[in-house]
Amino acid sequence: MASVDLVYFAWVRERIGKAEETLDLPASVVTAGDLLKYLKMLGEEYETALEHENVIRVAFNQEHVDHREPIAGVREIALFPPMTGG
Amino acid sequence: MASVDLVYFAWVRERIGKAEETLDLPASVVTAGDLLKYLKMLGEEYETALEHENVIRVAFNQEHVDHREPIAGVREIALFPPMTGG
Amino acid sequence: MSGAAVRVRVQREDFDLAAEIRTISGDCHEIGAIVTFSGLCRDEGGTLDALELEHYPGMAEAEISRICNEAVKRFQLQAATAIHRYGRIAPGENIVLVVTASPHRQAAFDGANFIMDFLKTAAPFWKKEHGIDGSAGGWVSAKDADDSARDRWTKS
Amino acid sequence: MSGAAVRVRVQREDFDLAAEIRTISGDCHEIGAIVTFSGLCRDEGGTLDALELEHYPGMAEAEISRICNEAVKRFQLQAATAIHRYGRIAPGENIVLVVTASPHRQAAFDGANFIMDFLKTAAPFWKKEHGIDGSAGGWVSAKDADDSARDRWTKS
Repeated sequence: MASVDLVYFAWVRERIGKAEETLDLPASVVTAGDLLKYLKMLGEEYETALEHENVIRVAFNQEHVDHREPIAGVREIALFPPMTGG
Repeated sequence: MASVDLVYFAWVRERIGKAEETLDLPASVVTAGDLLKYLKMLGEEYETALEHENVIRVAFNQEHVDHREPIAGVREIALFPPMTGG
Repeated sequence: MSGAAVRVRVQREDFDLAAEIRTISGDCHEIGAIVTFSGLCRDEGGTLDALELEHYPGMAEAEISRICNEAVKRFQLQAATAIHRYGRIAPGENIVLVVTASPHRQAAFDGANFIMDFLKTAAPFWKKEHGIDGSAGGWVSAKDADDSARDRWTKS
Repeated sequence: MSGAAVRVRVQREDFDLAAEIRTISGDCHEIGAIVTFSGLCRDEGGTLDALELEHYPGMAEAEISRICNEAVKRFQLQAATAIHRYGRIAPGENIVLVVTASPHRQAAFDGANFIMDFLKTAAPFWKKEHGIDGSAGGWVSAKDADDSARDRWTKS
């Protein structure tokens, strides 16, 4: 079990109902995409927040990554909607 | 004979040796291009200034015009090199 | 360009555009062109009370720095500054500032344009609208047009 | 855009970029983007003492106004300001300022870019270089690259 800090922003944060948490991930969670599927099993709030998986952006250690990116060794994972700054 | 104010800028002004003058143009001077050819007959300084006719820019009443533009009715004619502002 | 200065800040308070230009142009007399872009909060026909800007602290600065460094390299800029605000921002107020400097005008224009396109689509900021009727109008949706604007830099 | 403000000045003294932005953005809260372009005098590797800028009084203002009005129409700008200096200008000093405002960023960028391209090739200004060795280095030649930059706006 790997322990990882999760941080959420914007409507992902609002729907999950918290800004951050630390989770122990089972060995079956290998990629960012696996993580999304795993979180959706943790409760309705995750299911709602992550319903449209393909629009959810993922950052590992504060860098954008693809959903296929392996999590191994990552300390901080962020999940958030498409960005609307500028 | 039409009387017209001529104004010169940059190296056209320097080579002709004056910034402005008023000339009576003969009826044979119909277009801007005719004017350039006419001026070149007035002396060596004009000949030097207007040697490369195609690079000389012409403005009638403070608007850019083509060398084929007819002079009739124009009050002020400016001759100058390609612009280098900005 | 070696020695090009990249300055990035993420802050709640407003910025001083003139001061940022002075910082860039102060000592260097080889700068021929400075372009600035200011992004302002529109009042959306009088319906908007304020925008609330959320950001990802740490990553916001890191991502904007990556974008500015890429622009400096790609357009041979002498300097690039980017400042992005967060928190509550009222109509007419500044949201973002980008300043680029170059010996030549097109590079300065392109650099600022490039930075803005990537800042819109890659910097971790999110806007929420608050209406004058007291409603929290919800999160602003990302625009396909912004993705297209970004993607033109990778064509050919 | 009807009611769009075009402001043009040709002057010897320096300008205040921040003040020009304030003038434009002061009352209008529908502006989303403001782009500024400042053209500065480069010191050309330390060889230049100053530029001397000659202009055609009257036509300079008229031509810049024509260019700005065309940009306002073409890019639907909310405002366009252009200030061009003349006289002796030392390295590091400002030569020209363009400010454009629009609801959207690309129009503001394109408007300022367009104005600069035409200002370079159509506004009646001429630069003469004075070297630090006391020489009057002669008149700056017009660049083909500037004509090309202008011509891209007329391609289909």
